[in-house]
Amino acid sequence: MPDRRRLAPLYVAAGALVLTAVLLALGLVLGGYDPHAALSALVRGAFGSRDAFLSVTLVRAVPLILTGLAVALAFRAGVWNIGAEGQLYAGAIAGVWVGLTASWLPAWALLPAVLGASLLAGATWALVPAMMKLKLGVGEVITTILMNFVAIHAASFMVRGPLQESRGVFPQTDAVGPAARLPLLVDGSRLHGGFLLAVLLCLGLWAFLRWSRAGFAVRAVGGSVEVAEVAGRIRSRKVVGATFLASGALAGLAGGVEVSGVTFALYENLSPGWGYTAIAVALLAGLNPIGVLVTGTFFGALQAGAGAMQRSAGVPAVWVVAVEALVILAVLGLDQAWRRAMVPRGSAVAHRALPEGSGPKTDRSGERGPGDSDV
Amino acid sequence: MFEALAWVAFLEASVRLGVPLALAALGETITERSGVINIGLEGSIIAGALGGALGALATGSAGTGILLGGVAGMAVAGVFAALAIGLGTDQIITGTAVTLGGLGVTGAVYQARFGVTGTALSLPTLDRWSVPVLSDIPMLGSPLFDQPPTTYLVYALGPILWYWLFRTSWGLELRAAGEAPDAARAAGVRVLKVRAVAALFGGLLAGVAGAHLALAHTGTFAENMSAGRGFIAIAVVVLGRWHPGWVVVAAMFFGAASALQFLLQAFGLDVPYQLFLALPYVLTLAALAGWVGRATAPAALALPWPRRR
Amino acid sequence: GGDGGGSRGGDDEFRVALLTSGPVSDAGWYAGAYDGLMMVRDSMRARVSHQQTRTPAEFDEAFRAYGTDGYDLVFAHGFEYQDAAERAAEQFPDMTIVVSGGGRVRDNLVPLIFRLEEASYLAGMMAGGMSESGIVGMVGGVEIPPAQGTFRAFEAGAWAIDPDIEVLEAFIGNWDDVGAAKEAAVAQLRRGADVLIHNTDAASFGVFQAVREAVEAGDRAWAIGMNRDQNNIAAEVTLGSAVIKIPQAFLEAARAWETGGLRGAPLYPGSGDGVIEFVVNPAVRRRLPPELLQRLTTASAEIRAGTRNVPRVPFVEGESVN
Amino acid sequence: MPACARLVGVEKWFGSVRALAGADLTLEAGRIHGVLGENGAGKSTLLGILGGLIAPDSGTIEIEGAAVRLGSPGDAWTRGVGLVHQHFALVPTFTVLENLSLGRRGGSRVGRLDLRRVRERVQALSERTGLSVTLDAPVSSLGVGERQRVEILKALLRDPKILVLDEPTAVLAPSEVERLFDLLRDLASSGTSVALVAHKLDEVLAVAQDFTVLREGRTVLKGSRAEVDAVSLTRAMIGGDEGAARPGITRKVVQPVRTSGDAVPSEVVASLVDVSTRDEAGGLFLRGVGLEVRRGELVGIAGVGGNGQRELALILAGRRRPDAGVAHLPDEVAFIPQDRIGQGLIADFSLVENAALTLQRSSAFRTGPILRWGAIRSAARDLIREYDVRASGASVPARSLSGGNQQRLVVARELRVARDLLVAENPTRGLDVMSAAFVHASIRARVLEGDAATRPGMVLISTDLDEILALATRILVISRGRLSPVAPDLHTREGVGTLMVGGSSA
Ligand SMILES: Nc1ncnc2c1ncn2[C@@H]1O[C@H](COP(=O)(O)OP(=O)(O)OP(=O)(O)O)[C@@H](O)[C@H]1O
Ligand SMILES: Nc1ncnc2c1ncn2[C@@H]1O[C@H](COP(=O)(O)OP(=O)(O)OP(=O)(O)O)[C@@H](O)[C@H]1O
Ligand SMILES: [Mg+2]
Ligand SMILES: [Mg+2]
Repeated sequence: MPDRRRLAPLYVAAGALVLTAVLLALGLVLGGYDPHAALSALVRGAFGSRDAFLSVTLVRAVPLILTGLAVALAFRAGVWNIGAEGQLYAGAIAGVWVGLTASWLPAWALLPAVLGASLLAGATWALVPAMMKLKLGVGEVITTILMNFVAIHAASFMVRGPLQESRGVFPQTDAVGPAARLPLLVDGSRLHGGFLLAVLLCLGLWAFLRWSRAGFAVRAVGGSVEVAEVAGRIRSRKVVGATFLASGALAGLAGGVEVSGVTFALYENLSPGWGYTAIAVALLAGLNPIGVLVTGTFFGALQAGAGAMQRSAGVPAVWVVAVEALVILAVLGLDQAWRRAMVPRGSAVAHRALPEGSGPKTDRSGERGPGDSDV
Repeated sequence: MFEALAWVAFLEASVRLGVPLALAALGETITERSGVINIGLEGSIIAGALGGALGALATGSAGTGILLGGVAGMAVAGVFAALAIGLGTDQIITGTAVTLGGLGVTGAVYQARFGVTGTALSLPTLDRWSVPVLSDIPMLGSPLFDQPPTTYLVYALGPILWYWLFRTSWGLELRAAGEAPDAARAAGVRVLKVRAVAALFGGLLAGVAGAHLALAHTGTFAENMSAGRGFIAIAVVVLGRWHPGWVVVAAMFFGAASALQFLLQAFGLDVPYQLFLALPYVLTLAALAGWVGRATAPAALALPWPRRR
Repeated sequence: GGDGGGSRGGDDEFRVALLTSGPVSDAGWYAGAYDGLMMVRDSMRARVSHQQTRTPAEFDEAFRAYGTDGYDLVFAHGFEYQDAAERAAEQFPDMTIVVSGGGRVRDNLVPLIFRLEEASYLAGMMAGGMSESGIVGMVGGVEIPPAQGTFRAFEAGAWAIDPDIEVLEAFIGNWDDVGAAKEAAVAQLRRGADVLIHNTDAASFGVFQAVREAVEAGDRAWAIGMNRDQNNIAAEVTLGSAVIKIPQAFLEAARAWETGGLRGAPLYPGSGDGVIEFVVNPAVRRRLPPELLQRLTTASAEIRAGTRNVPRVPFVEGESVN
Repeated sequence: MPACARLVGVEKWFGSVRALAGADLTLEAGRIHGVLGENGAGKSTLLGILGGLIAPDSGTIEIEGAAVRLGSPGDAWTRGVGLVHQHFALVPTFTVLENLSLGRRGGSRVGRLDLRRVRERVQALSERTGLSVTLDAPVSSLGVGERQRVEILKALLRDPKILVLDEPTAVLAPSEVERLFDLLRDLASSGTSVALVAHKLDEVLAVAQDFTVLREGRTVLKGSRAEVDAVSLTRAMIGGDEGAARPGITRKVVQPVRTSGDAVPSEVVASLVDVSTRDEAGGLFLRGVGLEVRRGELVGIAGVGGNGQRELALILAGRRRPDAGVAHLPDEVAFIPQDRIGQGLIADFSLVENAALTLQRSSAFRTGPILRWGAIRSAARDLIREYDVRASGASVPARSLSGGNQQRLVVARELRVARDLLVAENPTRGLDVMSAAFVHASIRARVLEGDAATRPGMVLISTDLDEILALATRILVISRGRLSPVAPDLHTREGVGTLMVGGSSA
């Protein structure tokens, strides 16, 4: 299963962008589109204005960051949770449900109740594969994927059945009231409090993994269950179970934040597959929560730019999907190629230049933080 | 009489829905046995569907279309293999990206060829072959033995791949690459080559599965017509415990669960249809809980190799 | 800038946008909208833009982008846009939003309700008249109000011919899975249905294929097309198509905008406007009983005259139904 | 005699670690060549290069006079080089027979797998060499000794002209070692060239005719049996003055040996009462084992491998519950496992983090739920310095250390936290002489010396009889899952050895 990855160095990212741009321009020319218009729309759509950045890029980044965190946390413990998508839907369903039915709560309590419900629902959705893993030994990769399909159909059932809007016409719920909505962070933009929450969670999770004993246990179990148990006296099943649920809760929160910050109601197709993109977000971030903030924003920008590319350069949506794939593959490929170039078979010359006994490049003992692994 | 008809209808539908899954899952079984999980299967399936459609249109022959579909699926798997096996990138994320890319690129090619607003494409379809004696068996005959040739490909591949995996030196090397690549290499197995071949083979069969959808099942191509079958095929591999024989059975089981959903709707059960749609997934989960138990995946599955230092 | 409909924003250019939540390559519902956009571009020299959105979150974003860019008219081609459209209509009073199948009205927010039921009703009559088994079937993609609306009308039409006819209904859960559409159709055929109508958009081919194969196998079966004129897909087995001329409806809406007539009230294009039509397949016309065709013609005239009631789903808030 | 294989000026870098810095090795036909060196000297790397497993950065390889490039193990085999790995290269889920069939060149590679033919060949070979294995058992169910035999058979099956064995004796019982050496002498006399790595000098001296000593990736000594002796070899390995300057070794090795049972019985820190365990098939592993460990005593458990040692160790370490009987264990058990990477260290974790694995258990290294990384890091640095763990920094991942240094880290860490009970299973397996002596001295210092109230009790489970005799204050023998005490007057090689191979206890 995936190895931990360090944050790709800047020039890998830059190289990947250049490579993608070149390949994309080639493709666009072949498809008969204007590459210059398309690429500049891509950039402008993501970063072209304050509003583009705040209201589009960052708003799109929020669910990616939250699900990315969910995936990163799980993968850190060696739990291959591919089910963020389903957990997100579960969280969205629960969030809307509470937002609509618990409106008798005092205003200050409603929003926390909504988000709390989405956390809980995400964790509950993760409970099934977690139990199957721990009690029955069924691998979670498949069960979480299956749970995704079930959740999507469950949402589709909810908006036609128990939670359908009061008029009973459209397959959607009523909108939750203002007290159940996340406040806007910047007036006049669409940027909502969910972004702040996501940033805080990134920092929190980073600190948790880096500083806390429980976070260390998570990493140790991810490193080797056997060693964690023998040397660390860590109860790995507990750690795995708790991490699985926490990961589900984070993904569920992504759903809750989306409905209370952006859509205010539950719809079908709430997510375009954020839970899957989250895997790329997490892995390209080297499973580092701070990195997730960066890669999540990057993918948010990419999707924002892609929308603008459709609108102002007339590039069809299918191209946009292809672009996303291309970027991921280019980053992955270059990252890996770069690693290989750094540690080549015939690297003797480069290394011989080092004075005898001098520390190797990987030795960062002096400047690294506590725990000195790339938390 | 009526019940018998329903039963035959159910069996037929199960086989029809199971065959593309079985094809893709058999290929993925070989890929996973070599230690590689290719989540990009969906990309190979949709590419196979488009490749098959274009091939059949160009040559007027559905058979050629199936072959070209296989080649298209293999090409997509080739991109996956170049990155995930050649460069050693993470398999899950590479596969996810390849799925996206497959869906995007087929869409773009389709629109380039048939116009932005698409067309209701009518393709030549594979003829059914009726197996002489077998197709006359009451109840079972026509559902199982009066089918397009791709169905018989599944029947044949089950035992052939079983033999190949467990009774040949190639199979032994392939499984060794998936269980303990270091040991396999020490024994002289060219692990990367074996894995690349296995991934390409998986892509080939996924491509054939897609071409079957277009040329044997529906007679048309539509964007996204693979509709998640790649992911289902991966679940089918687990359900079939990485064993070609059981994988075919598991694919048919999933086909049956889907068929049930349409039959129940046709018989007018007044239950929300989303519950029917979720049925195959819930049944698969139940089956995994009940029967797969601790059946273990190939030990080196999804681990990049050689290990990065 | 002007005050809503009727005046072109910023410069003198007429800017029109289209939002779809599915691919316009579906040769159906979305393709029709795209053709409409192209027609508006060509006939009114408008500058046009299209975005395919995937999620509700993108709806707001797209409206905002068009609002900020000074677009005059946005066609949001699906009921799912209505909540976001309402927010955008408030925020951008100079932009007029037309929501296909939408439910809410404002000055610059106009639901565009296609009376496809009128044609589906005729399709139902055709089905009821042609069925020998007494069973007809409907295969839907996703269970959304427009699909329900057409199915209810189809039922009513069939029952108008034969009150005992049994009507099957199935949904496949998406708009793309041709294989699933085919299996749903096969299941209904097996169940005894001999006339099938669909509302599955891009996946509809599966329904035609199922009917074609049944006929090739010696059974008696017919298909009826929907949204577009699909009589050519499987000409030998298709009775007719319930057609929406989306491009024409769009063009008329755009013209109405130009004259300031597109404000504060829903549009209900129907068979009276020539936007909705049940097109009998000319290839099979001579095989159809003349008296059935006669009944269809009469019913069509009654519907247009408003003397025959066709069931409707009440899309628009406050709308009363029959 | 012509050189059968010659490696000249071989260099190899692993990242920024230079494993080989221009090493030479010349193997001659019909002779046994001992390759010696401390842990991490580069022996496995050099032999891995000859076996086609590792690609050198520079240097030349000649086989029978011709310069060759060995791109893969397959290449090496076609040139007649058979490599027996230090870390077993077997597929655990395959049967022994399947492992032996894997990747075999010749007729049956493509197409049908002719297991019957392989079976016949293996049986013939087993008979000829005296190496017996159960062909139909999965390798995962085998003990290390049998795995080693499988590895040797795997190499012999291909009729190598050059047979390379990397530490084959580390897991064999003394009698098995003897049998292996007989086999090697046979092979040599029929013209095969043999290269052998072993850490026990007396073993190598007993069987080898030529010698090469590696130190820090360089060949520092070559010679035939007549030209070298134990002293010159040891000096070459350690590197004369340089070795003496190394802190950990000289200081501790000269510590006085042996204390013996105190008069006053100290407190019992752990006890097993009538403990039994079962394997999956329901057969008994441990049968009614009883054991009491007191503070400050060092209980040695001797036995031929595969007699239940692993289960006993797991129970004492608190990793496995007995199926019957009771185990009374203290809260804190320090455990030095036999399998360093599998059970002792997390390969991807840095040295500091690996140290933290046990340190975090102690409240001194945390404030509430927060780990005190500052304290942990300085404690880890102290351990690394004190136990002379040779690494290019405290932040490098454990996987980059040589086996010996990995073992030092585990020992250092566990001794640091051993308060009540310390359990060790073959703690010096695969260690060079100096490292082994160092580990022994460290254990002795912690368990047998100093303030009686703070010393832990220790259970030392070892297949190395010399190790038990050198350290234990009390000895028990484990045989077929039963523990039997050895009377103090039988604390000799012969006395314990007889009991080990199944003689009745006194
Ligand atoms: N795969 C590897 N990655 C990084 N460093 C390595 C690797 N293999 C060996 N080394 C380093 O190369 C050096 C030589 O290792 P090698 O295994 O050849 O030693 P050795 O003489 O066999 O030691 P031992 O007696 O412990 O087996 C050591 O410093 C070791 O840490
Ligand atoms: N070449 C050989 N042929 C036949 N018997 C042998 C051979 N070598 C060892 N034996 C004997 O076979 C018996 C079982 O050995 P086995 O290999 O199962 O134990 P082991 O490998 O030492 O166990 P473990 O790995 O758990 O320590 C022992 O008594 C051993 O002495
Ligand atoms: Mg070694
Ligand atoms: Mg070693």
